[in-house]
Amino acid sequence: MKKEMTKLGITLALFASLACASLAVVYSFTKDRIERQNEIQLNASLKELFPEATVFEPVEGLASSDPGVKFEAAYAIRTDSAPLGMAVKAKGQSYGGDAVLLIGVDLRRSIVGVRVMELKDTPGLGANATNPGYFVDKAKKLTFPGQFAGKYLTDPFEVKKDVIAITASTITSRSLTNIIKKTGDAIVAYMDQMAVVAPAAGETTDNVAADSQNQAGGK
Amino acid sequence: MDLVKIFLLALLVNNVVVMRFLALCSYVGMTSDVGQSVGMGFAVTFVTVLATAATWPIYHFVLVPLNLTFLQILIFILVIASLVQLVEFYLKKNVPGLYSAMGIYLPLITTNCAILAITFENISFKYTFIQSISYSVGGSLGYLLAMVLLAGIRDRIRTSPVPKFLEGTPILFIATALIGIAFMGFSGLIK
Amino acid sequence: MVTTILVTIGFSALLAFVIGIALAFFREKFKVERDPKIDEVRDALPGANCGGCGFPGCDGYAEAVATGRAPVNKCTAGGAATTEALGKIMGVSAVAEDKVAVLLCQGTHEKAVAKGEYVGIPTCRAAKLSTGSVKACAWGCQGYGDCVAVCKFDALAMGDDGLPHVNYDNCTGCGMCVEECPQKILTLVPRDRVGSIVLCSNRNTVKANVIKTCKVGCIKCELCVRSCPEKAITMVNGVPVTDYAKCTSCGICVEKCPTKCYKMLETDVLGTKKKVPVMAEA
Amino acid sequence: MSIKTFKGGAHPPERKERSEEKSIERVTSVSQVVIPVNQHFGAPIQPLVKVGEYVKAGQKIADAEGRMTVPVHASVAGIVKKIEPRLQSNNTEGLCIIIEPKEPEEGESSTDFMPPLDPFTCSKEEALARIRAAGIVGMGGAGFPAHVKLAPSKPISVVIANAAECEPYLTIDARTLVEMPEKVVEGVAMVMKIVNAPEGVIAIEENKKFAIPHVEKALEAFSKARPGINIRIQELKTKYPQGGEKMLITAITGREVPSGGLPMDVGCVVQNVGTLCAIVDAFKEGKPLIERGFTVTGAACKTPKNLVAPIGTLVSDLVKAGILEIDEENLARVVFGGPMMGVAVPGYEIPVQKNTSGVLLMSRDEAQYYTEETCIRCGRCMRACACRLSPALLAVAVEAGDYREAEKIGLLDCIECGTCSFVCPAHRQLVQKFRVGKQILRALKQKESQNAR
Amino acid sequence: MKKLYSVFKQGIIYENPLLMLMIGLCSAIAVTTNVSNGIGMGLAMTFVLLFSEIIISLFRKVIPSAVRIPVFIIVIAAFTTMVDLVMKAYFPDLSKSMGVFIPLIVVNCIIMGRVEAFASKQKLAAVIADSLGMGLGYTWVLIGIAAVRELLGNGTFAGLQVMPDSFQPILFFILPPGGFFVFGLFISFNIWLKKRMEVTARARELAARKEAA
Amino acid sequence: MPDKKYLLSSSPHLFSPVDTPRIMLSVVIALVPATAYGIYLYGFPALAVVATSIVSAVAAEFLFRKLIRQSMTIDDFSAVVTGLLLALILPPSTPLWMVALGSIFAIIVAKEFFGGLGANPFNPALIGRAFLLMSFPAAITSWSMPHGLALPADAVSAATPLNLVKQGNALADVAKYFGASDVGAFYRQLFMGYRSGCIGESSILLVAIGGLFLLGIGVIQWVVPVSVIGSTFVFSLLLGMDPMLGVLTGGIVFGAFFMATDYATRPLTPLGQAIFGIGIGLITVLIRKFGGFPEGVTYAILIMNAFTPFLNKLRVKKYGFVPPPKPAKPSKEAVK
Repeated sequence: MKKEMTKLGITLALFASLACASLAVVYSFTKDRIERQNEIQLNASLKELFPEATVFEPVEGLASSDPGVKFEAAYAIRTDSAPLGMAVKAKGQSYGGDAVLLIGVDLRRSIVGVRVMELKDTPGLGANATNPGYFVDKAKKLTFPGQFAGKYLTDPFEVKKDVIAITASTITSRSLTNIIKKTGDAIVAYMDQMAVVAPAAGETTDNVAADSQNQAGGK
Repeated sequence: MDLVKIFLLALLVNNVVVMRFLALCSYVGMTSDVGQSVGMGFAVTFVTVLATAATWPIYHFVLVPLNLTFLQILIFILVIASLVQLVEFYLKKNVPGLYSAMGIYLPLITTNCAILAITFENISFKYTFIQSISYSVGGSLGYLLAMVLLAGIRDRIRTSPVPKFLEGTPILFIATALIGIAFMGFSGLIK
Repeated sequence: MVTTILVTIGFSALLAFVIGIALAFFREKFKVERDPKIDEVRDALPGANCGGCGFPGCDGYAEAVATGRAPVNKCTAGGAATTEALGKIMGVSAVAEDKVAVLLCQGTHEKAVAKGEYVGIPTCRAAKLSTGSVKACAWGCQGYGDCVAVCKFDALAMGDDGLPHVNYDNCTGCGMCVEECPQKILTLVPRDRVGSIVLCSNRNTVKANVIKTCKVGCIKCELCVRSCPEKAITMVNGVPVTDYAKCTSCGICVEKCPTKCYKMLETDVLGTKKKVPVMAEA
Repeated sequence: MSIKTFKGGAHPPERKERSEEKSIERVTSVSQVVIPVNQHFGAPIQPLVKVGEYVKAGQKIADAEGRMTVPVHASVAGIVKKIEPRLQSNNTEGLCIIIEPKEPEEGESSTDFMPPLDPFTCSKEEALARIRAAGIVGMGGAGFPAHVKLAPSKPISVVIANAAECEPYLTIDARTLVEMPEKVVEGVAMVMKIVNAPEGVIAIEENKKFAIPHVEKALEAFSKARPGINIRIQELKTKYPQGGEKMLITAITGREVPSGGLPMDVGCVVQNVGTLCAIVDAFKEGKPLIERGFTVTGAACKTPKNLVAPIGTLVSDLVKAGILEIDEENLARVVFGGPMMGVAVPGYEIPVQKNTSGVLLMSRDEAQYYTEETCIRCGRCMRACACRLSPALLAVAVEAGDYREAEKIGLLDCIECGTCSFVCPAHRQLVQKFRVGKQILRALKQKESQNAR
Repeated sequence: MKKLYSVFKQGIIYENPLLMLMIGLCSAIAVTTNVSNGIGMGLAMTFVLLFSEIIISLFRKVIPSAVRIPVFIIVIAAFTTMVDLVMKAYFPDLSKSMGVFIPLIVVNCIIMGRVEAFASKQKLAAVIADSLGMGLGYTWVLIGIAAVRELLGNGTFAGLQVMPDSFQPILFFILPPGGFFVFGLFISFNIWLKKRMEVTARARELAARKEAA
Repeated sequence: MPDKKYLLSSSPHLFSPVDTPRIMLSVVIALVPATAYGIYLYGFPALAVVATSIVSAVAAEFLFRKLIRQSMTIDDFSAVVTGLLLALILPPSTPLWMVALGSIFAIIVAKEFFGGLGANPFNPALIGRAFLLMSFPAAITSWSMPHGLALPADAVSAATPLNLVKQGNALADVAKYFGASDVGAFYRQLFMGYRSGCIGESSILLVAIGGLFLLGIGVIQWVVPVSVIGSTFVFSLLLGMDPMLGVLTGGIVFGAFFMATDYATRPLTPLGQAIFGIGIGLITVLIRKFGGFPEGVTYAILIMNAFTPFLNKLRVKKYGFVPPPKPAKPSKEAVK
C-alpha cells in the first residue's frame, strides 16, 4: 500500500517537474516581453501622437481638477533637442465604466491627438469611440477621438456644439469630452507652471499669447 | 467596488453562460430536466466557492512569493480536480444523501470551464478574497440561473412542433440566443 | 533563470507528490464497494434504453442482472448476442428467444367496415376510448399507428391500407408495440416458428355480426378445427388457436378458411420460407 | 332568495326551447326491447334468463352478488328472443337480452312488481334493499348504484335534488319538475329519511324558473301532509357545469368535495330528479326501474319530445313507430346524453338505457368538428375549469407522456365536463386527451401496485 | 498511410469535435467574433492538442492508470501555459481579445477526450494524424462561424473591409446572442449533412449487399 | 347499421364560437386607434413602417412554413399581430429594410423556430425590437418630433422624455423641451399623445382604449396590465423617480396591455401573472434608473418571459385540494 502510494506520488512528481521545468524555460524567455508589453503599446501610441519624438520622459505633479478623472501617467515629450509637448494617460468615468484615454498636447496648447486605450461601452453606440471605421463627420472622415486633433483647449468643448457627438451616445460623448478637457487643462496648467513655451517662431507665438489670454479670461 | 455590485455583475450582466459562453457542455447536456439542472447548478456553485477559497490563497501566498505565477493554470486545474475528487470521495462515504443528489454531477464538474474561468478572473481582476468569493458565488449562481431558465424553456417546448431541422441541440442554442437577447437588458446595469 | 527553473521543479514536484499520495490515500480510505459486474453488464448491453426488458433503461437492467434479480435473456433489443455476452459475465447460459411482432388483424380500409367518421385525436388509444372502436369490429386494428410511434427500431410503418406493417428484418421483438396497442392485437411470435395462425381477433360469436363488419374476419365456422388432421386447432375465446406442438404446416386450415383469415406463418407472414412451389413463385 | 353558483364554467348555447314546452309523452308499445345486462357503474352481472323464456315486466332478468352490482329487470312482458352482444349507448359491445313483447296468457298479470313499502316507517336496511332490488342507478349519467350512494359511512347534512340540468338541449328534468313536482318532493323526503339528513334542497337553474311555482306548490302540499321536513328550493345561476355533483355542492353549501373523495365526505347526497322519481315508484308501487324519461331533440329531429319509454327501447323503433321523425338527410351526429358529456354513437339503432337522459340528433350545421390547432395558451380553459385545474398544462404533460406530472397537477381530478374543450379557441381535444391520460395513468398505477406487491 | 489519412479525415468531418461530438463549445462561440481570433484560437488549440497527444502517446506505457488523469492534466496545462505565454508576449492584441479562453484550453473537453480516448491507446503516427485532424476540424468550424459573424456583424473579413460601404453591420452577430444563434444554425446544418451522409452510406451498403447476393 | 356514417367524436360536441383568428383580429382592431394616431402624428414614414412590418411578417411566416412543409397558419392572423406590434414599438424614422429584417427575425427565429403560434417562449415582436436595437442601436434610438401628415423635408431628430431624464435633465426642463407650460400640462400632453417616441406608444389614451376594449371582450385579463402599470408606478416612487412620468412614457401602458399580455409568453395562472407583472415593473424601473437604456419595458418583458415556465407552476389550488400528502400515498406530492 505505502509503496504503491509512493510510486504514484513519484510518477506524478516526475511528470510535474518535467512539465514545469519546460514551462519555466518558456517563461524565462517570454517574461520580459510580457512585462514590457504595456510599455511597448504605450510607446507605440505616444509615437503615433508625436511621430518625431525620441524621448518620453515620465513626469509627475499634474493635478486633476476633477476627482473623477485620474492621471495614470504623464510624459514630457521631446526630440533629442527640443520639447514637443506632453501626453497623459488619463482614466475617468464613462458610460459603461472606466475609460482610459491617452491625450497629447503640444506646446501651442492644442490637442495633438487622442487615443482611446480602454473603453467599456455598448457596441454600436458608445463603443464607436474606438471604432476606426466610425465617423462622426462622414464628409471629413473624422472619428470621434479624431475630431479633437488640433483643437485648442480654450475652445468650449461642448458636446453638440463644437464637439460632434456619437449618434445616440450623448453620455459617452460627454464623459469622454470631459476627460479630454480636464486632462488638457491640467497639462496646460502644468506647462504654464513649468513655463514650457513653444519655440518663438512667427505666428505660433501669437496663438500662444491669445491662448493664455483666453485662459485667463476663462478662469 | 462593493460586494453586491460584484455579485450582480457576475450573476446578470456578465452571466457566465449567456454572455460569456462558459460551461456550455453541461449547459446543453444537463438541462433536460429542471430538477437536474438545479442539482448541477448547486453542485457547481459549491465547488466554485470552494475552489475560489482554495486557489486565491494559493496564488497570493504561495505563487506570488515564490515568483511562480506562470504556473497558475497548472496549479489551479490540479487543485480544482483534486478538490472535486476529494469532495466526491468524502460525500460518497460520509453524506450519502447529498452524494446521491449531487454526486452524479461531480465528475462533470472537473471540466466545467466556468469554475476555472472564475478562479482565473478573481486573480486577473485583482479582487480581494471577500470580493473573489462574492464574484464566484454570483458567477456560479448565474450559471445556475441560465441552466434553470433553459431547462424551463426546454420543458416548455417539449411538445412543440419545432421544425425538424432544429430539433435537438440546435434549438437549444437558438433559445439561448433569445435568452441572451433578453439578458442584454441588464447591460450597463452595473458600472 | 536557473533559479526559476529550480524553484519551479522543486515546488511542482513537491506538490504533485503530495497530490499523488493524497489521491491514492483517499481512494483507499473512501472506497465504496460497487460491484464491478454492474459496469461489465452495462457495457455489454446495447444502450438503446428501450425498456423492453421491463426495467428502467439499460442501467436499471444492468444492476438487476448483476445482482441476480433478473435473468440474462431479457434484453430483446440486443438479441442472442447480448444474452450470450451477459451469460458469460454472469456465468450462466441461457438463450433468448428471438421473437417478432405479428399483427392479428387483416381489416384494411377496404375489407373492414368503419363504424362512423371519427374526428377526434388521431391515435389508436384515443379513438378506441371515445368510439369503442373506429371499426364496426370491436377487436380490429384502429389504424392510427400507436405501435409505429413507439417502435424504436424502425420496424413498423403504417401502410396505405390502414394497417401497420412489420418489417421483420428490423423487428427485435422488444414488445413495445404489443404493450402499446390498445386493442392488444399485436403478439410476439418466435421468428423461426412454423405453422398456421389466424390473423383475426374478433371474438363476436355471432356469425352474422362478423360478416357484417369485416370481409376477412373469423366467422366462427370452425372449419379449421374440423379439418385439421392433427387436431391441433381449438377455439379459445371465440378465435381458433393452433397448437404448434401438433401443427405440421400441412396448410389444410389455410386452404379451408372461407374468409382467408388463416395464414401460414413461415410463408405468408414471416416469409422465412419460400412458399410450397404449387405455382411458380417470384 | 340569493342565486348561487360556483367559480369557473362557461355558457354554451342552451337550445332548450325546442322541447321545453313539450309535455312528457309515454311510449307504451314497442316492437322489441334490447336490455343491456350491465347498465351500472360497478362489477358486471350475469343474465338469469334463457332464450325462449317468458318474462313479465319488472321481472329480474340479470343479477349478481356484490356490493357494487345492481339487478336489471325486464321492461316489458314478452319472450326472450336472443342473448347476444350488441352495441350499447357507451359505444361498446355488451351482452344484451332481447325481449319481444307478448301479451300474457289470460288471467296472468303482465307485471311482476314488488309490494309497496313505506320508507318513512321501514328500517334503513329494508329501504336500501328495496332500492337495490328495484335496480336503481344514478339516472343523470354515470349510473352509480343508488343503494350504495344512500348508505354513506359519514353523517349527511344535506340532500340535494339535482334539477340543475346544465347540459344544453336537455329538458326532461325541467318537465319532470313541472309535471310531477310532488314526486320529486316526496323523493327528496324519502332520501332524507334514509340517510337521516335534516335538510333537503331542490336545486334549479335560473333558466328553468318557470318550474319553480309548480315545485313550490308541491312543497306546500307536502309540508301539510308531512310537517317538519325541511325542504327548500335553491335557484342557481345558469352556467355549465352547474349540475356536476361537485359544483352543485359547492354552489349550495360552499363546501368542496376533497380530491379523490365523495360527496358524503362533506355531508352531502346528490340525486338526480329522475332517480328520485324512480325511488318513489320503487317504494310506492314496488316498480323497479324499467322505464325512464329522456329528451329527444336536435336540429335533425323534426319532432323534439320529452318521452318516457321502457328501458331497452331502440330509438330506431320509435322512428319506425312514428313517434319520432328524423331528418335523415341532415342528420350528422347522434349523441346519447347531453351535448357536453354525451357519447357520439354510430347510429340510432341503440337502446335507451337507465342512464340515457337524452338523445341528440344533430344536424350538419350543429355537428361542428374541427381539427386541432396549436395551443395559443390563452388560458380560457383554466378560467373555465370548474375544478380549477390547468387544462392547458395538463394537456402538455399528457402529450409529453409525463403522467406523474399530470397526476400531480390534477389529472385524476378532472370531471371530464368538457368545458375546457368547449371554450378552447384552438379547438384542442382536451377532454379526450385527459380521458386517454387517465386510462394510461390508471394502468400505470395498477402495474406499479402489482410490482410493489 | 491510408489508415492515417482516414484517421485524419475523421476529425475534420465525421467526428468533428464541435459539430458532431459537441464538445469544446465554449471557446468556439466565445472567440469567434472575428476571423483572426478564430484562426488564433484554432492554432493554439491544435498546438496544445498535438503536443499533449504526442507526449501522452509516447509515455502511455509508463503512466500508471491510477494517476492517469492528473498526469494528463499536468501535460495539457503545461502546453496551455506555454501557448498563453507566447501569445501574451508576441500577439498581445489577440491574447487580449481572447482573454480567459486561452488558459481555458486546459479544460477543453476535446483535448481531454482525445487524450483519454485516443492518445493513451495509440501509436505516435496515428496520434499525430488524429490531433491534426481534430485540430483542423476545430479550426475550420471556428473560422466558418467567425466568418459569418464578422461578415454580417462588422462587414469585414479578418479585419479587411469586404462588404460595400453602404452595408450597415448587423451588430447582433458579433454580440453574444448572435454567437449562439449562428452556432445553432451551424449544428443544424451539420445534422442535416450527417443525415444525408448516413442515408447515402446506407444506400450504398444496401446496393453492395444486393450485388453480393 | 345504416350505410351512412355519422360523426364519431369525443364529448363535448358543442364548441364556443370564439376561435384563434377571431382573437387575433380583435387585437388588431384594438390597435387600430393607436396606429391611426401614430400615422397621423408621423405621416407617411410611419405608415410605411407599419405596412412593411406587417407584410414582411406575413410573408416570412408563409415562406417559412412552405419551406419546412408545415401546415399553413397564415389565416390565424397571428403574423399580422406580430408585425403590427413590432411596427408600433419602432421609431417612425426606422429605415424600412431594418423594419423588414426585424419583422422576419421576429417571426422566423422567435416564433417559427420554436414551433409556431403558442409555442414561442419569448414575445416575437419584442425579440424583433431587441434584435434591431442590438444590431442598429443608433437607428433604433433616433427619434423625431411629430410632424404631422406632411412629408417632412428632413425629420428633426429629438430625444424622448426618458432620454432627457436619463441625461439628468429636470422634469420641468423636459416639459419645456416638449413645449408644455408646466409639469401638469406635460402629463396631459403625454396622455394625449404629442411627444417623440415610437409610432404606437404616443397616445396613452388611445392605447388604453384599445387595451380596455380587449379587457372588455375578455381577450385579455386585468391581472397583467394592472400589475405592470401599478408596480412601475410604485417602484418609480420608491426609487425616487417621477412615477407619473414613469407610467406615461417609455411604452409602459402599451407594453402592459399588448406585449405583456401576449398569450404564449405570459404565465397562465393568476398568481404567476401577478408576479410576472410586478417583475416587469421592477426590472423596467431598475433598467431606467441604473441600466444602460432609457426605457426598459422591452427587456423587462423579455426577461420575465424567460421565467414564465416557472411562474406557471404557481397554480391555484385545484378543486377539493387536500393539503398534506397522505401518509398512505407517499408518492402523491403536494402541488405547489
